[in-house]
Amino acid sequence: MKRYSFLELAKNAFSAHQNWGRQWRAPEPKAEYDVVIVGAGGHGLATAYYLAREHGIRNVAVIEKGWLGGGNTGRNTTIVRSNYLWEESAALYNHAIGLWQNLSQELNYNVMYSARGVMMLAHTIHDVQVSQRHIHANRLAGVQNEWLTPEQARDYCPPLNISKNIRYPVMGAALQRVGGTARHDAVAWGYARGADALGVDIIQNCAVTGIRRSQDGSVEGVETAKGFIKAGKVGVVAAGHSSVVMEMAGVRLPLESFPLQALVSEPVKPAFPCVVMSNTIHAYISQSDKGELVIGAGTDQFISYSQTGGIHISNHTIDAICELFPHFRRMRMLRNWGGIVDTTPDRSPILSKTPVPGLYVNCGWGTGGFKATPGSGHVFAHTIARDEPHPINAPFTIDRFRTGRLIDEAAAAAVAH
Amino acid sequence: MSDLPASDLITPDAGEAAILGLASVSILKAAPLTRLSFRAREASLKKAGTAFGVALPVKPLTSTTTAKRAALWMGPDEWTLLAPEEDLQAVAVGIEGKLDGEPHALVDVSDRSDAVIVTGERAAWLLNTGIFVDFSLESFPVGTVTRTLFHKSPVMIWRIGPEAFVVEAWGSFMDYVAGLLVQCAQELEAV
Amino acid sequence: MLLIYCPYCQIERAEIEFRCGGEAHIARPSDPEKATDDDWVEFLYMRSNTKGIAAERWRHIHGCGRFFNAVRDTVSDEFLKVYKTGEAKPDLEAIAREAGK
Amino acid sequence: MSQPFRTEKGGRIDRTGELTFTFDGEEMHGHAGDTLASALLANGVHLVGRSFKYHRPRGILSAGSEEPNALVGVYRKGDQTPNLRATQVELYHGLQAVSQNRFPSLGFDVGAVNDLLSPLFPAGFYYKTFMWPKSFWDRVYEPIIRAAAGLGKPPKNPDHDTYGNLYAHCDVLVAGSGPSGLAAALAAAETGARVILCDEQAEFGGSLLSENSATIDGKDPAIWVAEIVARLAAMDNVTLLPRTTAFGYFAHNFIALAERVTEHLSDPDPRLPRERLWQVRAKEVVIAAGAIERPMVFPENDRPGILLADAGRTYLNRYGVKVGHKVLVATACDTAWQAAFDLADHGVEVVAIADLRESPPESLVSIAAARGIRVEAGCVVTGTLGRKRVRAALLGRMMTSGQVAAGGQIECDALLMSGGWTPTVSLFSQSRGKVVWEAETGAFVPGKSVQKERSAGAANGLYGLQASLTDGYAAGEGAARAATGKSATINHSRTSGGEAGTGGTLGALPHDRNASRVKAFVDYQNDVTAKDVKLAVREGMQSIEHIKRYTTTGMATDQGRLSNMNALQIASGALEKPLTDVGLTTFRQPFTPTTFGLFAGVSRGDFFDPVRKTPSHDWVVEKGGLFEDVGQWKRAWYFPKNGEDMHAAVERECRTVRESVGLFDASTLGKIEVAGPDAAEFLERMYTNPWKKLAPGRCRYGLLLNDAGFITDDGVIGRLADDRFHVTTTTGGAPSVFATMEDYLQTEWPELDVWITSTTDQYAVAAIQGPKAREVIAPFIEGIDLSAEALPHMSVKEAMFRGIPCRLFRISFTGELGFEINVPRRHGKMMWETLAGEIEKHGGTAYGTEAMHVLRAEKGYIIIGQDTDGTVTPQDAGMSWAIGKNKFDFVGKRGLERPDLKAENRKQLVGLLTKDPKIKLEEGAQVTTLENPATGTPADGHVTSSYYSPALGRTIALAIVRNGHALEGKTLYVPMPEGSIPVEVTGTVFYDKEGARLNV
Repeated sequence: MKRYSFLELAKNAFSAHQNWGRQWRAPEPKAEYDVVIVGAGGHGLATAYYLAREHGIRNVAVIEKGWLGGGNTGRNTTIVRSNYLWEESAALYNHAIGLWQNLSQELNYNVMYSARGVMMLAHTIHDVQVSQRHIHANRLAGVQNEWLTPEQARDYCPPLNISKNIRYPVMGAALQRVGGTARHDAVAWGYARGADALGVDIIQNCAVTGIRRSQDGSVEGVETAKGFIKAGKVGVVAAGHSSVVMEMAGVRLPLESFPLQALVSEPVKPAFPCVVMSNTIHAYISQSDKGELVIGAGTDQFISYSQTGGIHISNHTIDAICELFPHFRRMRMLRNWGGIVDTTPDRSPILSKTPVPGLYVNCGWGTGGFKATPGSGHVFAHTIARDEPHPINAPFTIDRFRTGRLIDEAAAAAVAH
Repeated sequence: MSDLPASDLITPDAGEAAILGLASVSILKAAPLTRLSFRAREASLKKAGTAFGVALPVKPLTSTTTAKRAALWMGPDEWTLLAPEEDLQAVAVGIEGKLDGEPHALVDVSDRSDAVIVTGERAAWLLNTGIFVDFSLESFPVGTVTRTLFHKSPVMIWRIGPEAFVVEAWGSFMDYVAGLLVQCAQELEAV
Repeated sequence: MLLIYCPYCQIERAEIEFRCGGEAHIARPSDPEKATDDDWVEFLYMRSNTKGIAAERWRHIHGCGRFFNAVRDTVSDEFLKVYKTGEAKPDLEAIAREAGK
Repeated sequence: MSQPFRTEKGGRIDRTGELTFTFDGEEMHGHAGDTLASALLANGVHLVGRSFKYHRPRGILSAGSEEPNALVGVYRKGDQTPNLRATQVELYHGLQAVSQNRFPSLGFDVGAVNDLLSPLFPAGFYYKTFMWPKSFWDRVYEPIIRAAAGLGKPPKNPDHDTYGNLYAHCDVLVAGSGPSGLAAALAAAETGARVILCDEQAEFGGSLLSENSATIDGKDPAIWVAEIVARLAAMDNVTLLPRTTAFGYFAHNFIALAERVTEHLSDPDPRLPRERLWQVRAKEVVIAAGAIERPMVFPENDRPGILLADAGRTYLNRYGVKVGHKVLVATACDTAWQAAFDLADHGVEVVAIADLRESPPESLVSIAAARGIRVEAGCVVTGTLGRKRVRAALLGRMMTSGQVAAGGQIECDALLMSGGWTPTVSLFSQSRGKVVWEAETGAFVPGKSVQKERSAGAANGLYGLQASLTDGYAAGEGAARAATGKSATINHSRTSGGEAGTGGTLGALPHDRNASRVKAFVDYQNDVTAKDVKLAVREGMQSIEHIKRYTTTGMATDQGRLSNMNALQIASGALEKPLTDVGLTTFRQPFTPTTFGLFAGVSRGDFFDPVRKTPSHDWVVEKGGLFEDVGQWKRAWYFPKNGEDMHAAVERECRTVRESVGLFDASTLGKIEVAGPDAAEFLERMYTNPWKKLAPGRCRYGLLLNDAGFITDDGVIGRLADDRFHVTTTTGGAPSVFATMEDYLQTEWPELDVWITSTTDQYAVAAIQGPKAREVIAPFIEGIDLSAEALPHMSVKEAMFRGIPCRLFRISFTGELGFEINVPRRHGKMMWETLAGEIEKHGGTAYGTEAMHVLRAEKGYIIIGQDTDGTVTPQDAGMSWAIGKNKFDFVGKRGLERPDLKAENRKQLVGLLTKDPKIKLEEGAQVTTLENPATGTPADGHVTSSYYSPALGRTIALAIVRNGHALEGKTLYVPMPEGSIPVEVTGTVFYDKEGARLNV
């Protein structure tokens, strides 16, 4: 792999950039691999990268139905944070934060991880209680998170309207300074380039059509548009399509796939310094390096694989954004798109072995998978390589839904009184 | 108010000033009313209608009225029964007596909702600023009644004339509904 | 915003009047004593999450208030059939064939 | 003369008066009917902005909404809007516009240094550098990149304008009012179908407004337009919406339109909304969005003064503006020739027509000859000169080898170009339709319809006036028939002239320049060149989506309408794959950038979400009480008196309740009337508790779980009669409890003869709590005996309150003697004021939710959502007593039997007392067994409620603690940044453990 640097860029300028090599190959699949990863999104590519790099398993293929990074990796609002409530979650996302810090250098690819801070607003007394609980729990777990008064929140994010006269005034905020954003495409491309350089075959435009199991029930390989590919271990990292792929192996999952929308404004000069989220009035927003306000909307209420959503969902998000940032009301939406988010009942992911020997699944990230990309790939690679979970992902089993040992990030925000 | 149907039931609240009074649309607060939610299975409908004084409609989204009674179809086993304010006890006792022993539920919801009367040539337009229902007379003839949403508030709409609608909302939502109707009508005054 | 036919109101209305109730025909085990943990997780959480033709529950919450079932193609979001609660689960494969899916 | 490039006559502008406007502070003049772009051009201004990345000077390119360069900021009465297309901004008197993305000025922009350094900034350069030192990315590099990026400046002040909304239904929606759109609208309208016709422009007519070389029914096209529009306007079944963009095509034929209501007015009535969102459900849609012209990709194709040929013609014919005095027309197709002819006819010197084709049609060549226009066939533009305005073009001769030979330089002050036409398939694509490649015209055209829509005219790949009209009539008739079953016969207009042209080119044009030195732009706004696209392919980007994301081509504000086809062709060449194998990007809504305010609509301030108030609201305001938001409700929070702070007010309220009496508004609690013969059976199945043996007139606390076994709600339930219960729920939980009950009732137990009715808003509820509660209510209650014997704790009776029927509950959420009176809502105010007056006599007080929380915590009563969080079982909460032991089933029963819910070591609700009675724990603080746990030690629980208790004269807390029930009397710790706080685990009831105060 030719290393990237400013010097290299300058050198190539003299040759009119004619000599840059491919960032990854376009190989034909081999007949057999040690591990096949289904899905070349950020998580799948990261899994392949860490399999090769940390576990020396280089005979790996990543099979992708479309183009790499084209699913939720390329459609999300790129927020990175780890201030989750339960210690299991905080450990997982914080593991990712640790990897984010050095990811550009590790991959020699600028993923533009920008720790500009993620601020989560509280609008009611109940919100304040929930935020404080997160902050205390995070402190004990070693996860950075702090409380801001409304004035401190406004100082951190000057466009924020902290007037007491709005419908749901801002009563404070939880700020995670190491939270921020990263460039989503670069994450997929950086991992793809890194994995490819370590010998991983990334096979795009090749749908998996079946998972073949042997007499004893264990995995033998995958049927694909390009024929059967043998592999003793198969890791499914198919996001919104996880249920569809796992059904090929007869494994049922507690998942529902919903359309999730996001949108960007036209680009403007720097107007927004951080990431702001409000769970109560349903909005999150940041500004990209290009100048677009990047806004996450909600999910539609029904299962859909259409990758589009209803306008009432974005209306609802934009009215919240305009209420919190009233001078953005005259700005304009440039582009609105949808992804398919696979959602579990407890809003925590599944990173687990399955009842089928040799079959592993990484799914259920709901609306929040991007932030976990490096950590998820890292522990999932461990799970596949050792056939046992890394301590960090050990709680994220499928079986927790049977036993009731949920990691319920949704319930923790429940409101009533 | 000349285009209101001849019904003593829905009348503007005499003590209240008009909420809105434009040439093209006006909004008046309706006077209090007896409202009963009636739930029962099909077998009991006839009796209930007899006791109430007007047959309960079985065709979806329709209403039946007499001068002092109205029965509004709300769902396949749900009707809202309207009567003058002072008839609450009489109506309740009448129906309960007639249906003694037959499964049903009769609940006084007279005070759950407030109603306004929206009339005028732009009445349907005004409702469409917040309601996603086709109010053309072909799709929504006089007498049609439905629950729906007005912006973010549940409402009930009952068309009592070609250009006259009763808009009901739960009491705690009425400030929102009436306030928004007035705000949305503002542009009709613009030059 | 979908357009949904309510079989009770017998009219099409905008999706905002409705709440989706998830996959249809998942019966709650009638005898809790006899239900195993596996039965219960199936009832509570396990979902087909079908890509294609699927039956789901809707409630006309801001209309007549009734629950009903609908068959929808989750790829195109097209509704192929709507029926009342209590009616048997239709033959989804036949519906798919008929719709040319 | 103030408008040196204005023609003598012609155009659709109103020459009777002048409008004054400013651009970058300079005063200029134009006419009504102008756009800002046409007015600027009339004043000879081409340079209007700087490009995104290289800050190159840029001029007006187009005359439509696809404009990539002429993005300006417009100021109006303190409101500022960035990034408006000058081609869409209608001129009004006093318009103030500024250019963007330049510093310090448009003429001299320091950012232009980027252009010189551009060899260092190829596509994707930022992925390859800015990584060292590590800490520099967000501190140094990123801020510099961010400051350089972006287009206009964001608005600085809150928006003063309002935005409207209208839901509409129609049989046929026609988007676009060019020849095919007008024909479709007319054909559909004549059947009686309800038709909505919208067009993004101020005037209907589309291309017909600048067409002067053809006639329709022997008339000037613009006159024909006026007649058709007048006919449509006279029909009741037609809604005409000019200045209205169909920007989104959603599922089930839902179309979103953006109507610009006041933006074109100099001084709009403030009661008018600035814009209106139309949310339309159309039975059928006709997409008549036309086609747009494609730029040619040659070196330096971006200089001010270089425009699309059809734009040049539009400015001339529609706006009476000449784009220059010496114009070069470069083309690969026939249509641009007409622009040259029209210009020549207005006395503009057309220096040459350079046609890429070896043999352009003879008919055109002879017309050019007749006008004395030099024609260069087989000729390509290989570069341009001039910085802020084009001053000359380099021509090249196409050789049979495919090479290009230098063909000299030609002076010009404007260059019109045409690479051919691209049908506007954005809406079709949004409708989820797939386009198909039509080799004959070299364009993607709409394929099979997925929704109920049809494209017509140029949007359908059909060119030529007659063809467009015919297609439009057919589309309109077909749509009306499909929507309504009705049809009508109308006369179809006949055209003369306006035939479809031939020709067109895709991709980068060949040239004889040093490829590494020149820039030929594909995406103007994002500064993407042909080289960038090739570089992306070289680096392994194979999918068009990768190329788009890597180079950002097609990601500008026109969503690639101008650039996609050229980029695709260049990628196709580089990949050595057919164009159709490279893939297509998807068009997203909105079609053109759409104001956020439009989406937000009326949802602002108090209308952001309904503000639900109780009948005591005005009284609370009057008394200076504060409110808290609980769900949509405003609940009285506390009532400070005489400058009290919250702590003092709450302490006083609590003391007063315990010592004499307090008045509390409980109206917001959810209320559900459960009625029918199976009412008790239904509650038996819903709630954990047994109900069948509860006597009428008595109440019981009910606990509601979900089927997973976790607590979701609670409330007191009173039995009014054998077949009637009055159920209360939490305030926030009311809607979901009702929905859950309906779900089980309708879908699991439809055989039960029971119905539920929400009565939350039917009753206003006043809670009177405290030793003197009975004395307070006694004067007003008629018809029942209030004594402890006749009305014990946990009972309910129907009574009269000052002549009004009420439901009187004897219940308590404070641990004191308490009553809750339910009266019909309209009497709530009277009840509240009566009682508020009465408690004064007894030294009582009104109290709010904060005091209520303290009082209930002293008694260990839980608050759902605060002391529980969706992971707590009844056993965890110490409420096993609430579970009916002999019940066959209830919601949650089986869930509770699951392994983890029965496991040891669950977290359980306990009381905590700090060793130091003055320290109040923070709610949410963690609880540990270790005094100084190392970072990363899992917590053993957390504090759920924590208050200063006036009754105990010390602080108290509730907490969820692992194995808490077994730890009573043990010491635990609450680690805080300042140090660990030791606490003792206690029971959850702190005050009046025997409950003596309740039963008086």
